Amino acid sequence: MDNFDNIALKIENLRVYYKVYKGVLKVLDGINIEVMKGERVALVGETGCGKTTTLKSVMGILAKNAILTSGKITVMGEKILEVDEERIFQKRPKGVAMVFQDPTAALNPVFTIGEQLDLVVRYAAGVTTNVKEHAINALKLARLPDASRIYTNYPFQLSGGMRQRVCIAMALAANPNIILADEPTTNLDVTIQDQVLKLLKRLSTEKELAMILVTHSLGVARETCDRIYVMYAGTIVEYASSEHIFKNPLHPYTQRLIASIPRLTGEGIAEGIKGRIPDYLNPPKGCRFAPRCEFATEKCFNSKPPLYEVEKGHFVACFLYEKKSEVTHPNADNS
Amino acid sequence: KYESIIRTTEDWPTYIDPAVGSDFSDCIAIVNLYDSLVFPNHDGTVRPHLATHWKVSPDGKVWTFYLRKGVKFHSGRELTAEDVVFSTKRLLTMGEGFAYLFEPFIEDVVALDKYTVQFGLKKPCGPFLSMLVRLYILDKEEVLKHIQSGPYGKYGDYGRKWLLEHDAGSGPYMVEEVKMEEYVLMKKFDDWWGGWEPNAPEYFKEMATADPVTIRTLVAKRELEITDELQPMESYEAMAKIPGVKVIRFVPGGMNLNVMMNTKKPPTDDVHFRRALAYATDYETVAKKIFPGSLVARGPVPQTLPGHDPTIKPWEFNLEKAREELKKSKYWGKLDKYPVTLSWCAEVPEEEKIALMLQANFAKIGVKLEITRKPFGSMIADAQSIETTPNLSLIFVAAHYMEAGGMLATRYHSKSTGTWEQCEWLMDPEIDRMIEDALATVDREERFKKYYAIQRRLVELCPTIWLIDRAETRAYQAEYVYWPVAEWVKKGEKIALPLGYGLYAHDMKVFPEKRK
Amino acid sequence: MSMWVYIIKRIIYSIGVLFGVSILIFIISNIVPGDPARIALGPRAPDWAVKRLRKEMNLDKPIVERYFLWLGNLLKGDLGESLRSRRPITKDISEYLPASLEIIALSAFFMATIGINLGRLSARFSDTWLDGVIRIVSYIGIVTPAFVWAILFALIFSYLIPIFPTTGRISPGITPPPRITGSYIIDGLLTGNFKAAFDTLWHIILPALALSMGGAAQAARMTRASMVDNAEKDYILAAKAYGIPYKLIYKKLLLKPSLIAPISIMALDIAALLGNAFLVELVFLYPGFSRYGVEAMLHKDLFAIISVVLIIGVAYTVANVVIDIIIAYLDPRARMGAEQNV
Amino acid sequence: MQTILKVQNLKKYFPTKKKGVYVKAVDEISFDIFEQDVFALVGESGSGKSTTAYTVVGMYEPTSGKIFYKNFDISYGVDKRPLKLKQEIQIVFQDPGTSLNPSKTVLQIIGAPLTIHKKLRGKSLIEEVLKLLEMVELPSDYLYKLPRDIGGGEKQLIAIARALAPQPSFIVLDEPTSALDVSIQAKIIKTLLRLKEELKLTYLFITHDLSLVRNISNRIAIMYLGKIVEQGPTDRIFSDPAHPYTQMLLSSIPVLTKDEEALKPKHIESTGEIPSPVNVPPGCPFHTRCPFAKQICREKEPPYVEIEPGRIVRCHLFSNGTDGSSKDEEEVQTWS
Amino acid sequence: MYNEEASMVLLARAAQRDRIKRAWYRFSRHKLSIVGLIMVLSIVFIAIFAPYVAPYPEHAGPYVDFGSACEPPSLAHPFGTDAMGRDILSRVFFAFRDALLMGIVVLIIVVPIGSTVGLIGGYFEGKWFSTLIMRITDVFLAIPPLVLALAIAALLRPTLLNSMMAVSVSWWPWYARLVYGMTISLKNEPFVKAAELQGMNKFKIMFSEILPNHLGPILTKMTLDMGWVILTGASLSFVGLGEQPPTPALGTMVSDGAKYLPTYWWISVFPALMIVVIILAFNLLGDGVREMLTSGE
Ligand SMILES: Nc1ncnc2c1ncn2[C@@H]1O[C@H](COP(=O)(O)OP(=O)(O)OP(=O)(O)O)[C@@H](O)[C@H]1O
Ligand SMILES: Nc1ncnc2c1ncn2[C@@H]1O[C@H](COP(=O)(O)OP(=O)(O)OP(=O)(O)O)[C@@H](O)[C@H]1O
Ligand SMILES: [Mg+2]
Ligand SMILES: [Mg+2]
Repeated sequence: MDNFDNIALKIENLRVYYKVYKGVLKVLDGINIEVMKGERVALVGETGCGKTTTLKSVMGILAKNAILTSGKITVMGEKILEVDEERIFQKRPKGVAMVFQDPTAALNPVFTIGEQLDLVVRYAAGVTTNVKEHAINALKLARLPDASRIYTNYPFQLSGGMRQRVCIAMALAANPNIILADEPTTNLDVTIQDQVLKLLKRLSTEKELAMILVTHSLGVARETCDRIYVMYAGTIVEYASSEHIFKNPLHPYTQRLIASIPRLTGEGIAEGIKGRIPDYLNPPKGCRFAPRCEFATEKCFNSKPPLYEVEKGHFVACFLYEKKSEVTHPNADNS
Repeated sequence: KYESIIRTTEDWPTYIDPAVGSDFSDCIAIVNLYDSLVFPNHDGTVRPHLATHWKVSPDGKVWTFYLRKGVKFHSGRELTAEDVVFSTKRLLTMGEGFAYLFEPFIEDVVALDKYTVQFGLKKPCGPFLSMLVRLYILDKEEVLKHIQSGPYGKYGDYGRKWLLEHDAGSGPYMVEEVKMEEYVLMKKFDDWWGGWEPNAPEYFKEMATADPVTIRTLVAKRELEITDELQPMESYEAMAKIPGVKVIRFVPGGMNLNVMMNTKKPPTDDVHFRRALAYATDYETVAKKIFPGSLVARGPVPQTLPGHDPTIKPWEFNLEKAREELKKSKYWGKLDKYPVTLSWCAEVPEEEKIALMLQANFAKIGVKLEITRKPFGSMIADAQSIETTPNLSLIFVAAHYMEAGGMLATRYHSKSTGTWEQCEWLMDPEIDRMIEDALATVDREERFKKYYAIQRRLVELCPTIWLIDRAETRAYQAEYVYWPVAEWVKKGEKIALPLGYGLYAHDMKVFPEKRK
Repeated sequence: MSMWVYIIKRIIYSIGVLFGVSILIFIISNIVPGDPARIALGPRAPDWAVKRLRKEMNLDKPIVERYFLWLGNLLKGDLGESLRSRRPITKDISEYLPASLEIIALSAFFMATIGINLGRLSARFSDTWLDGVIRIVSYIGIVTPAFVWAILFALIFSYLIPIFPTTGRISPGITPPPRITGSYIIDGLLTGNFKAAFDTLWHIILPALALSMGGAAQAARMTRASMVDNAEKDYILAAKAYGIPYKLIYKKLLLKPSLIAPISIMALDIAALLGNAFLVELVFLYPGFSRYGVEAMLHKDLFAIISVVLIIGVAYTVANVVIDIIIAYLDPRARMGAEQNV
Repeated sequence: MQTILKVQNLKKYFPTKKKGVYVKAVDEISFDIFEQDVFALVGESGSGKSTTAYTVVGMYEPTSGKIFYKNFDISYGVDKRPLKLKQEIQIVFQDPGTSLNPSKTVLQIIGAPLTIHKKLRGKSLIEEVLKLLEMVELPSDYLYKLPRDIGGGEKQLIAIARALAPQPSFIVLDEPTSALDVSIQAKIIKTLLRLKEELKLTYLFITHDLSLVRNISNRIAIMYLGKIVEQGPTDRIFSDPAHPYTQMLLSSIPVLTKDEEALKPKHIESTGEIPSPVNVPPGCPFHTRCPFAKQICREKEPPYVEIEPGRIVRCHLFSNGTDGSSKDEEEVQTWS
Repeated sequence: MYNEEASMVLLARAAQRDRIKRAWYRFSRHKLSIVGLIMVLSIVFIAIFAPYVAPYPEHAGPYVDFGSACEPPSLAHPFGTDAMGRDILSRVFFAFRDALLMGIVVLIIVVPIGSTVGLIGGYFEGKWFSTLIMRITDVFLAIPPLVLALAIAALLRPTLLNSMMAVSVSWWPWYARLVYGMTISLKNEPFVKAAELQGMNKFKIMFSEILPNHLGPILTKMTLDMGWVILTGASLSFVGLGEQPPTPALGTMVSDGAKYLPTYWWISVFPALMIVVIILAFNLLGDGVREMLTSGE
């Protein structure tokens, strides 16, 4: 694919399990994601498919019961995670900031915005002089009106949209190259969501920030990002540029998902997808979507489909496209 | 500064006002702070004190006392007949404390001159001298200075509030500090009229008692010279092992332990039933094991008290006889319908052993005993009516003055029903008459004969199981404290001292240099 | 500002509750059998003296009238006279209460320092052996009644290894400082009598420790629980992701929001000590308020009982207000919430 | 077409801690719902949609104004409504997690209205519940499950089954799918539309998802800060949004295709924050965010203007600068 | 039809079994909960069969033997003997009876009363009678349970029944407040609103819709409280307000034995340890119950 130097973030074969009392939830099943410098990538999928887990793995803040079984993550050419047989190498990525899904939960309720921002400026950006100025600048960058007042406010004194922008400001204050935004607009109203998304888009363009935008809304993904990864039950089932995905969705899951979304054009609503997402305790051996897939063959139940490049830059993990394309090994472009 | 000190413990509260206090702990303080006209000897007789001599009219109704001259109050004023009159009237008007001793007798009191005071009695009173030990003389002017508003007319509160924490006495010690619930600290009164011997304690401190562990620790640390008498036996045994500490036991003649039987409440309203219980009581165990050193009681009056009938025959522990008596009672055959209730006093933990022992023994003759542990306050409340008075009450009673008559009157005269001192509700007109008659007899010998008759009659009626004449057990620092009581015990002398006089600090000595 | 309005409202409301408490306890203590006047005067006092005292105590009046008479006196600062000590109850209380407050203040200190630090340690090293040890220790702390601790401490630290005094408030040889506040420690420090202050402190260490064990253990567990809970919150994850040092996170960012629950509970625990400390005070023969209260109850000391219960009610009220203030300090939502919502 | 529900000048204010200050959750709104309609109430969070719904079903008593159900005055709380009415009007709540009693089995949950309204017990109750489960396409072994063992979408289906149980004719659906994934939403919407046809139901459908509304409703009312700013037939509103707020909403919808993109009004961008309903700005409540705001918008409340038949807008842009306050009421009268 | 019905019953049973199994799983996840359960069961067992398991059952009744007083722990008397020569172990076993009885009776009185008050107060919040009963509750809450119990017990006669009454009087408000708080937070939940809108009667809503959801916290509080009620009972008997001798009570045994410290330490230390054991047992059980009811899958 593209030049190695241009890769901001690369996630390879990431497997994350959670240990719970019933057993082990095999959540992430070999995720591969690549983000170029300055590129905006969307990670789309329904609730519980593992989007947040993916981002947390990058940040090194997985829950205590998480088990990393394989994977390698590189940020700006620097290896920050590698799992091999004996040990897990992990370190905090530099220049990566994360914006959490719920802005209310992501802000410490008992400290002022200023106190929290200052810490970020000090420790994440490493700035020790004019800390407050930096912090206020970040707030201004995030288009918060009256930044110096907000600096002294507590989170609960702000509206949801403002809080989300504060979170963005905090991410900016860390001087990142990469922003991981985890459903940053789910809790916001439509018109406010629009504002926040436009802000993110503008910032990433202006500051050449690479960005992973996690969302469950394909619409949001399309309007904000260059490329889209579609995730289903801990696997990437398809990825391509935004245009391609909607013009030519390949994976049966992607197709059904897109069909489920009500359109402004008003052509009615499709049936949805029958069945349920798989149980992570005993996920299907083969393709995780197979039990719900109308095209599933025996093969689908037995082996995992690799990613097929059907068009240039359009990959899909489905045996339906076995013939139509050459197999791309997940790690092929690593060398 | 505090080196020369005697510290002792006793149950709180301690009222140091002689017109209010009358308990053991009150008396300990009062006898040291105040003087009385006559003073008790340890054989039960009295000797001149503030009064150098006295006269009694032939009908026994007029008593004239001649006061010692030059006696000084702690304020420096001289004690005169006026003060005696004032103190007597104050006591009688307030009606608390020892007033009950004098109220039935004293008609009026007048100062004939500065040093002569005369009591006019309503009726002759044989043991008047013994009683007078309990008439303590206050400094009239000092009291009047500290009067606050109160119910006693021009005397306001009669100085009562002030006297809770101060004294107005002439006794060998004076109040230094009163700390509620904690202690009364007294300092030697150097100008005391009786003079001082060397090594008399500079300070005397009466402290509130504590749990046994604490007491033991205090003794071990030499922070307590004489313990109270309320500790469990095991505790005394442990203290006896501390070097330099001695445990002494003596029967002070003033106190006996009774199982008072409510004679108006079934089933103890039946004399045979009562006798059965008296036979089912193991006196020896109480005297030997539970209150070691005590004497098995011989009738209603403690044996060491003047006026006790030495010929009287006590009950014995005999279950056979108990069953026989039980058969004679009207409750025979329906015993299970009449459980017997017993209250014992929570403040005296040893009583529980007696209660449990009675329970075990009564069970052997088929009587079911239900025992209740009660704070003394509740027992007092219960004693106020026949209904609330339990069948049996386990109570110590102390003589208020050193003669059988006092004990008999407070224990068995109808007038004392409704108080904890008579949970028997005997209300026997004959006994009442006999007691009144004896008390009015001025001649000592004649009076004592009448006492004997009453005691014999009481044994017949069996209103009470007289358990023991109680030995007082105290541990003290024999190494550096001289304590007359301990000396008498050593010599095997009989001790009949009114409450409190055993701890008369004036006669003690302390050698701080020997304390280690 | 609005926070103070809120607190004042709380206080006014609490006064209402205290009225209720006084009525409740007045009724309870007045309908019981036994004549307090008779108990007070002793058995041998003549009837006329008892009657006079009944009259003095207004016992001859109907209960409603008695209540209002009592209330009137209360408003004048007169709690009545104790039947046992024969003194004005205000005077008794002014002696016992400071003594108790000294102990309680020290236990509060122990509770807070031991409890919160153990909890913090436990959370910081959660699921390690240290956490396990602290867990077990705090369990034992919680389930062991204070009087059992008291007996054990007395046995060990003043009997077997006599390093602490057994009983009382101050050593016999030491003159207590002149009364200013009633607290020997404070008065001692104020008047330069450091010896007395130190000796008093020495006396209250064991009882205060015994009293604080349960609360400290409870606080440790609650602190741990809320810290472990909050450690999974996004804002802590974010702080970790931003590379803020763990030490700072645990000491500041995580601790502050986690203290609200343990501190509220602790404040109530501490207020409860005023009433519940009697067994410990009994063991250490400490002239405390709680013991005074129990003695009053056992001796049916009418007005003393009412006063004691009322003061404990006041302590509760104060504790609640203090909780509000502390929480307002810790939690800006409570501090400024009212302004914001309107 | 028969009017099944008529709301007239409905007001619902909630008192705040401060005396005399109210949350004007619903402020003088009027609309009609016709039989077998899907009437959509759209607006952002806090605009008063749920309050309207709750007042209609009787959870709140109106502060003022009237509600008629089939010409029957029901402008009062649930306590004063006859049992029959409680059977006729049902509601499905937004959050499937909280609308089912966590300690009851599905049988008990769906069975409750049946025992109350139909006095069913025992076997007949079970049969009826099974029938309802079938209606929402859930298997019969759900009967004894507890809500916590059931996924979100299925919970909502159970809530729908409960609403259907007493055979109502009017159902209020308060954001029934906003907590769910799109694929599940599709299924539930399908079911709802099918049932509407089968059982001849009328829906008051509350949502903030305009794309969804586009596909299911025939009439829409758009709320902003307690007021209806625009209402009319669905097609018309989408093809030609009149009120600036409607335009802003439409332009904020993230869409999937170019075709949809084309439907979005381009000339308006979302700015500013939604004010709190306690401090409703004077004049037109939207003026703080409106790109077309004029002086009058800051001073005077705009009147209701019927710009087309059945299409009402509350905006000065359409009132031709006339004084709104008096006309305001007239408009409502004539319209209703 | 018959078959269908039968299969329904089976279904229901299976569902029930599944629920119990899962609850047990969650409960047993922590070994300490099981330890607690075993301890509680042993205590209950010992209490019930005290006359058979106690080595000297007669020592719990009217019995004295001053000859063998204060014997240190030995094989014959594992906990030693007291000042009356009675076997302490036997007396401890019998003391479990009153302790449990105290706990159970108090909770049986307190929980329904407290819950009902709390339910009414919470559900009708804002109505005058709700305000009234909750204010009354506040009044009781302003006094710590031990103090209130002590005041009442001191004023009544010292019997087990009276001390149970005294503890109950001071304990119900805590349940009232717990249930009140929970009811307030639940009463606006959509599922309650749904029941109201269906026209369910208020009584039924309170007791059958709302109350079952409180059972978890109530049950947890009950198991935890069991220990504290017993402790309060012990504290009352410590100051002599409670069951009367010779019936053994743990508190009395500790306070009486304290006099013999440190020489005859076993007289008070073993009963004190037993108090700790009981509270520990119920706390461990309570934690397990809480775990079972609150933790997710
Ligand atoms: N700490 C944990 N322990 C056990 N399971 C977990 C844990 N964290 C997440 N999971 C499970 O892992 C799966 C993926 O979770 P994740 O939060 O990554 O999903 P998501 O795609 O972000 O979903 P959403 O859209 O709801 O945020 C879910 O089934 C979730 O229940
Ligand atoms: N019971 C109540 N007491 C006080 N204020 C209330 C109450 N219910 C609603 N409100 C307020 O009224 C306003 C409208 O609320 P409502 O729930 O009707 O909005 P909504 O449009 O349904 O919002 P959402 O999309 O978030 O559900 C909000 O500001 C809300 O805070
Ligand atoms: Mg997520
Ligand atoms: Mg709503």
